[in-house]
Amino acid sequence: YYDKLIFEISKEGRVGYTLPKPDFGKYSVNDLPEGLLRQDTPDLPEVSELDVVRHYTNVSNKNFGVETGFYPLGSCTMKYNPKINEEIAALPAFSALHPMQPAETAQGALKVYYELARSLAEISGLAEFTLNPFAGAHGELTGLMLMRQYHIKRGDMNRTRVIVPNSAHGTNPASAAVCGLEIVEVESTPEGTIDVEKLKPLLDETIAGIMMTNPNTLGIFEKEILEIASLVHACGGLLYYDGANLNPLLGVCRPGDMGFDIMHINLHKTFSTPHGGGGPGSGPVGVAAALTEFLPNPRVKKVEDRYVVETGDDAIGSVSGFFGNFAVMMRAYTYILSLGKENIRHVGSLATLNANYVKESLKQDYYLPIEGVCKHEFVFDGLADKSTGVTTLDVAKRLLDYGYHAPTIYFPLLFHQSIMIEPTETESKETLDEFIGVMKTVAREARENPDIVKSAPHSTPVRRLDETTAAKKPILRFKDL
Amino acid sequence: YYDKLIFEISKEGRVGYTLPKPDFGKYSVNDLPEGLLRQDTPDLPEVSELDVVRHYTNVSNKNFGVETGFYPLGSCTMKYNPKINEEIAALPAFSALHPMQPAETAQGALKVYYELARSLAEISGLAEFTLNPFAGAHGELTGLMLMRQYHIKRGDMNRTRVIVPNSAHGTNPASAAVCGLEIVEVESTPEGTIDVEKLKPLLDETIAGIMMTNPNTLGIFEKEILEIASLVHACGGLLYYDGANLNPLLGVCRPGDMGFDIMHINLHKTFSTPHGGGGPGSGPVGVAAALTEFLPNPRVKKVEDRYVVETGDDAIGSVSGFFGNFAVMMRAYTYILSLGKENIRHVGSLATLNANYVKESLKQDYYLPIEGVCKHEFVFDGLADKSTGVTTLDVAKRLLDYGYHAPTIYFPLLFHQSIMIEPTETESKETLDEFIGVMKTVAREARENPDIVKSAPHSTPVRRLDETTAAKKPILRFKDL
Amino acid sequence: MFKYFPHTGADIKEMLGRIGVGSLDDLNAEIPAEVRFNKEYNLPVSMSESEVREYFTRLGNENRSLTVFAGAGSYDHYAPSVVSQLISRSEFLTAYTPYQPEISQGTLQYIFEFQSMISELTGMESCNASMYDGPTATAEAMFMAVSNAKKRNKVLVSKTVNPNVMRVVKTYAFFKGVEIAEIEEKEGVTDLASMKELLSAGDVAGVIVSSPNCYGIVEDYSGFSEAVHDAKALLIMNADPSTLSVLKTPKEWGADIACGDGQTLGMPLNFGGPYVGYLATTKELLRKLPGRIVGATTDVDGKRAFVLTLQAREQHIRRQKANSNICSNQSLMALYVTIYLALMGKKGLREVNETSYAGAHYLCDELIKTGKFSLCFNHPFLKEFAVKTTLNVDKLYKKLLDNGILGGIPMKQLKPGMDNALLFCVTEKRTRAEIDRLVSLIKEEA
Amino acid sequence: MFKYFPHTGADIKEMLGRIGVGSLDDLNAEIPAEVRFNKEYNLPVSMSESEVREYFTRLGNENRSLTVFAGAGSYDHYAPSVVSQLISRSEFLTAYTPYQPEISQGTLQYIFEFQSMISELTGMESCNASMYDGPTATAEAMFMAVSNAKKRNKVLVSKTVNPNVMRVVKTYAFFKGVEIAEIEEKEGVTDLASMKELLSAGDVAGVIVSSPNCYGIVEDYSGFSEAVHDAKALLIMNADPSTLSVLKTPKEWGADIACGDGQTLGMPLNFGGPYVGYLATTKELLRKLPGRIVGATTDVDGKRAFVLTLQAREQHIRRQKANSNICSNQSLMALYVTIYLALMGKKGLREVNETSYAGAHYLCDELIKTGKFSLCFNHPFLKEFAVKTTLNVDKLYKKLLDNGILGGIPMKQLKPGMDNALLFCVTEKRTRAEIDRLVSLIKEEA
Repeated sequence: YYDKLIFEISKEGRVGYTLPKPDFGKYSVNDLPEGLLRQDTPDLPEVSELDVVRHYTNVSNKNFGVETGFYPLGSCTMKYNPKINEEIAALPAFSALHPMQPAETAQGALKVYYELARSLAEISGLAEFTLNPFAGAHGELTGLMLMRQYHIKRGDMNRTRVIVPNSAHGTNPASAAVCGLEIVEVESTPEGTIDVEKLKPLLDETIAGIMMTNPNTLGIFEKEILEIASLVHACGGLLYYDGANLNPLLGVCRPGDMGFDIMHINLHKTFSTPHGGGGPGSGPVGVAAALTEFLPNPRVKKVEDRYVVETGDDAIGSVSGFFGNFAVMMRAYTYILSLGKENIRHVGSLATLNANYVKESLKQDYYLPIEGVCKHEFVFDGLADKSTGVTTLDVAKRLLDYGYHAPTIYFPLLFHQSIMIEPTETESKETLDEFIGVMKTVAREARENPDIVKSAPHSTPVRRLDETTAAKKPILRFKDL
Repeated sequence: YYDKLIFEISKEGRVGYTLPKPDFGKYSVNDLPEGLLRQDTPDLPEVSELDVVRHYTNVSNKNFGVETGFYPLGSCTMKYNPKINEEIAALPAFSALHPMQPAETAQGALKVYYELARSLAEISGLAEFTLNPFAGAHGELTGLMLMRQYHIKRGDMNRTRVIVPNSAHGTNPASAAVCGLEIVEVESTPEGTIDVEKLKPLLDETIAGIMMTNPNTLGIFEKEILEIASLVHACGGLLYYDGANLNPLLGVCRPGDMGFDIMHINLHKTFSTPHGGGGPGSGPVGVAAALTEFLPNPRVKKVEDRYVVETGDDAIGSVSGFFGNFAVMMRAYTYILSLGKENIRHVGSLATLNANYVKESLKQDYYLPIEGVCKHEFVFDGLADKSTGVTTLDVAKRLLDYGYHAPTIYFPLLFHQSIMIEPTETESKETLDEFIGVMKTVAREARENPDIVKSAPHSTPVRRLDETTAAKKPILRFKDL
Repeated sequence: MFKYFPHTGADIKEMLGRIGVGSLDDLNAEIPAEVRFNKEYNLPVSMSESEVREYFTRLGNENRSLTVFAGAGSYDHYAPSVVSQLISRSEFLTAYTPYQPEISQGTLQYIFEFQSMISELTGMESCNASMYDGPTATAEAMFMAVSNAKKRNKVLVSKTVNPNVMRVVKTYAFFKGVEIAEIEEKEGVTDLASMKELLSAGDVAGVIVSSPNCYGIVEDYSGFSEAVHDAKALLIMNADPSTLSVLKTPKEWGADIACGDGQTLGMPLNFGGPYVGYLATTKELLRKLPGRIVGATTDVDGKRAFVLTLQAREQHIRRQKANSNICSNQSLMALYVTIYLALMGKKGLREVNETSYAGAHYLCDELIKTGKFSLCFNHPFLKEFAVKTTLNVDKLYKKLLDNGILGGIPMKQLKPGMDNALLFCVTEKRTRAEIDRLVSLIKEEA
Repeated sequence: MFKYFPHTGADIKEMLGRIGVGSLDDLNAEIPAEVRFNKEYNLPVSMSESEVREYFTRLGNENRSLTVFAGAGSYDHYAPSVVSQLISRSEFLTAYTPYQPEISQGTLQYIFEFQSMISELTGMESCNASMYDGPTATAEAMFMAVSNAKKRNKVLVSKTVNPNVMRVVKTYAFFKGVEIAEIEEKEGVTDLASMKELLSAGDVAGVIVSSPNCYGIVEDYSGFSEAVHDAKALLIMNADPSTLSVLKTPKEWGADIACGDGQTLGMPLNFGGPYVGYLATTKELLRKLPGRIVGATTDVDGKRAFVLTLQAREQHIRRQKANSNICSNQSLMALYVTIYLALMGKKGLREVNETSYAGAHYLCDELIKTGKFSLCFNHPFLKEFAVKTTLNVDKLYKKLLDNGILGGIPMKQLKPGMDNALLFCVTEKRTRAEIDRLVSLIKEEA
């Protein structure tokens, strides 16, 4: 077990770099006024190149990734991240471009931006996209800004409340708050979908809109979406679609066709770009025709056969320094071109097939609170056998011992022991069968040998952590260790 | 522990590729005469791209490499393989070149070949190099062909015997045999170097030359090299230098200056290209001025400012389809340019420093048969304490448990329990100190708890193997499992 | 099937059987027919891998590779080969946010190292796991100040802050209801008197300044923190972290929050992204810090380990009152920074600045020697500087582009009205020969 | 110090102290002064990493990227992105020969898979861990035949074998004292009668033929193995392994040894290398097989595992009588083949041949339609074919090059005397548009 920090292998005088020798004569940074100069030297590591390479190789081996094994993490769409995407994104003809170089010297890159935006518009049934937002939550924030801007520009200043289902992703209310919106929760039916009757009384002239995802966080399709849309629109509000759950809809239906006005897409979910341990992602935002003038700056447009960069006066402003996470877009567009229209149409159904297969295979062993066909993911409420004292956390940790990443746990909050599973379409029946087998084994262990589950994991690089002390006495840097 | 073969995850109908759709109409390979077509279908795997990626990722994790940890493998010069080398070698401007494209369309590549050859000539003190041989052993064979050709072209047809020290690398006699030469062994002194007095009587008009490495396989510098050279030359023979041990000489001395006429260099040792689990390597061969006309075809020459490809009539012929392992040359030349003349000169001394440091630190615990300063490597003859029953093999296997690759064992054959250690110059004192510590621990275990050493390794992906059955009942393919 | 779909016909049949539906289509039976998408997508047909390569190679040929003398927020520093090769290890690349710390120590450890390194550079005690980019990190810093101030929600921003940062800050502020007031600049630097006047109203939560500023000037912020703190506001400094190996740190200037973009720590230009924001603060403000934070702890066996910590802050427990909705970081780019700083170390990062400084000052002197250029403002700079010229700026810019050179950037693109100025940047990658060529091209116009 | 040398001044001092010498120089005290190299190497000074990149980028610009219609031993097949990215995992890339099987199961397992796949393609039971390239693998096959025959040391090689292979075989043969005789060709194929006549002397150890041959022709080897075996010789077939998913295998033709180059299994052109040779044979000849061989076994716990086996063959125990000095393989390139074949599978490799076949025949027909071309020999071909033309071959070749197209190769480069012929190759990567452009350029000359 490799347990060193890079600082712990540092030694004075060692170097890991080469730099060009300056060739400019007399200049020295010490000619700057003394008062502008740093007084001490930052304590950065001093290591050789091999030290660095071996260190981070060994550090990487303490991680689990999609290429290590199955990652059934609900709501995260951990599908395969194709290698060709990486190759294309690394092309120096794109990666060496300066964001301020004139459009006429970056036509290839601007075309990628433009064509990807057009492709997303086609897939989502919306009019136009900005690719500038950096992540899903950032897309949400941008989308809500667009929602507010729409009302503001119409002089409809009192619409500062946004409806969010109580099953919503945690970021939804946070995004609304950051955008200066007040949250109104709408309750779910016992089937987990929005209760239309409870929605109706909430709809008034203070409502900016509603944030939804469909299928919702339980993996259930909101069948009454058209009625919801017409109700919200009738009251003057807009519909925001949280694209975190877009994957099952590919080839099946389009948010725009359901009446959604604004949506974000997580390129790192539906469009196969890697999650990178938490980022960089990319959260393009699409809007219906009535909102296109509000999209953030800069924007990429096509004028005849050329691509240009524009700014719009009615734009919400800017949400990013430049064009967003461009290299992530390169990957997503590679994915779309690789699949093409004839394969993209299968993504949704196959993701749904995999989810239902796992659900049906495990519902004797784990408690399924909502019956019926799910979409790309579903939720168990812990073990079916409630007598064992084994919690969802225990099950999750035990799965690590068997070489799986754990599903999402304790979300959605609707159930106490939520286990949310999303297999994605890139996993084979064999992988699912093995996972199902292990889930059943864990359920049996919970009955027969609960201690081994409760004290799991046993074979991971480290075991359960003391999170309380970490939060009580935070140590956030090497110096404080 | 991942134990599947790719064939074991195959399933009929699954695919892992995309290919362009043909657009040529009526043609089908089945139009070939029936008698030319294969009757069955080869049983290749049918797997998805993710299957492939996950499979080989998991397979890779059963391996140990230089970037995993310390690799003190004597005679193999397992130095750091710089990342920039890989980046440069992958440049499409080089990797997409067809070997038969005209020289005027491949000037950049030919320049790399030419400049690398010139650099090697400078470093070795010889006149000219061919880079065509694919590996060290291949270079040896090529070098011996050059030796024979030299005599043949002089009409000196009886020189068919070559002298090899009894401490030589195993390939030396094999290469000689394949080149149609008869081997004459010359004995070593107790200090492990060639016994000049025993050499003298062997030198007659049947001698084509002598194959040596200096420092020799014990890491000892052959101090009498100038006398040996003059004796061999006086009898009409040539001196062949086995470049496997070139590393300690960088910045210290040059084979050409010692009187060697022919040598090979292992680019994957001295010049930092990766070993790749056994290849591809590269084994350039250099010669003194009198032998340049015999170098194999094709040859790369500079004519004014242009690079041309030539063939020579007196050449030994061809030892490769094209220019050898060109992509390996790209790496080696990157290494030379990165170091530059001011750093290359330190390689040898630092490699020697590391070897002597380990040797001096361990000679109480392991039996050092030859005292004194070594060069880049040295040999222990097993544990100092001969009473434990713990063999060199046991020590080697126990090191695996501690996260090290084992040293070379049971070579050279001069000692019964040889442990041959070569740290290389890219390892830090800390790494050496940790290794020294573990070697001492193993020596202590051998005394105090020999069984744990004798039954090692314990923590590796698999443990000691049944090699006897493997050889007796060979199973060489999946079908025979 | 397709290479990314492992389903054989037999698989699908068997799986549908277990589910108890007849066809793939039946899996979507509950979706109203009115919203079913029954058409073909208007998208290209599938390209095989070699066609994809061909396509992007062709597109790449429509971009021009330029020698970069431009900065303005994106800097052409050296990006080591080691970094890109290590971050492509799938254990880093294809992992999710480290929710399961037992199998995510790789990610957690490097974030801990990242936080430590940013702390060293900024002088701050507390640093988070990274932000999207410099501009959004600055906007988040603004929210921290407002949250800290409770009732006051005005934030001052110096006019010398990079306009790209300014735009994002203003956008965020507008929707959250934060009031922005701009501090005047005087001769290219923030006007202390203007700031003091704005502060005097007593309604200011925070003040944002930058180092180096949008002209490349290394401003002297003496007296700033005292004035800001006297007004019970926080000082936020957007600083280029690469320069902090030589320049006075935000901590030394008395800032409460340091933020900025880590792109200068060896990241490719990437046409603007991904980059990485950083956000660091004092011990006191730790619990105001948004985003992910990694802390050290131990496991049940007492082994040192790392974990996401301080998650119980407002965006989680009081999410409807959240000051930030950020729920991921720019993790892989933080790894980029970490490996870069490990390689460069104490000595290398200083050398980067030494060489950039020398190159920039050499270029500046050569330009001035032509007699057609002068510095816009007479203040010290490091690697970037703005010059006025008597030459036609547009023609010059175009001429350099035609010769494969990007920059200086016409200053009017950043600061409308500055029609006769160019912003040049010289990093350690620019050679003497490249600079001399630039100068000689300019001389042709002079 | 330098980035690849971790020695600090303090380290060196301390280490010298333990060794008991005063200076680094003293470590070389035993080396005679006459041979000490006390000068500076006549080499360039150290380039920093960004200078190295710059240098090779500039050199790369002196190469021309061409659309490849050339084969002749190197084929421009599709090389999947997965392969190059997986082989760059350092656990594969930086490992040595798997001498310590307990920590080398990665290498050993993929070689076992490689052997299994080559066995499937060739039909042979025994395959080694790979050779340097196709030509040297063929030379090693020749030595196997001679060794097997004991006293006879003549080997016949068909004149239709690729001259690059022929040259290496002859070089190896000359120095080892093996006599080579060439079998005449007749209308582009090996003349059975000529072979029989040469065999009749009773002194032949082996016969080497190829498929497809140097003109791209798929020869009909009916009757060959019978004749060769009647003469107690071995039949060696150099076969392009990519074609073996559709063409009759060496085993089906009755060959005793199959050999060739694996470059066609998705390897980049690499300016000629590294490629990978393969060598496979019957069960009976297994112990004559040179090079590394991996076999399956179990460990002490009964786990399945793989190991280098049959090492106790002549080059180890009777090394002075060795028939081969090969002591490594082309391991990483064998991994390349293995991953390629895993991706392509049963169906993909056939598709490669279907598409190449269609493209090649389409091109051939279009050329013939111009009225200026005809096939050199009227025999079936797969992806490569030789045509005679009434046009000026050199001018045509040059014109195509000027238009970014390589090939067809002037046949005289391979077969002196064939002045008016070109050898074209079409792989699955060549599009209809590319072929049509080639044809239209040629039509301009016609």
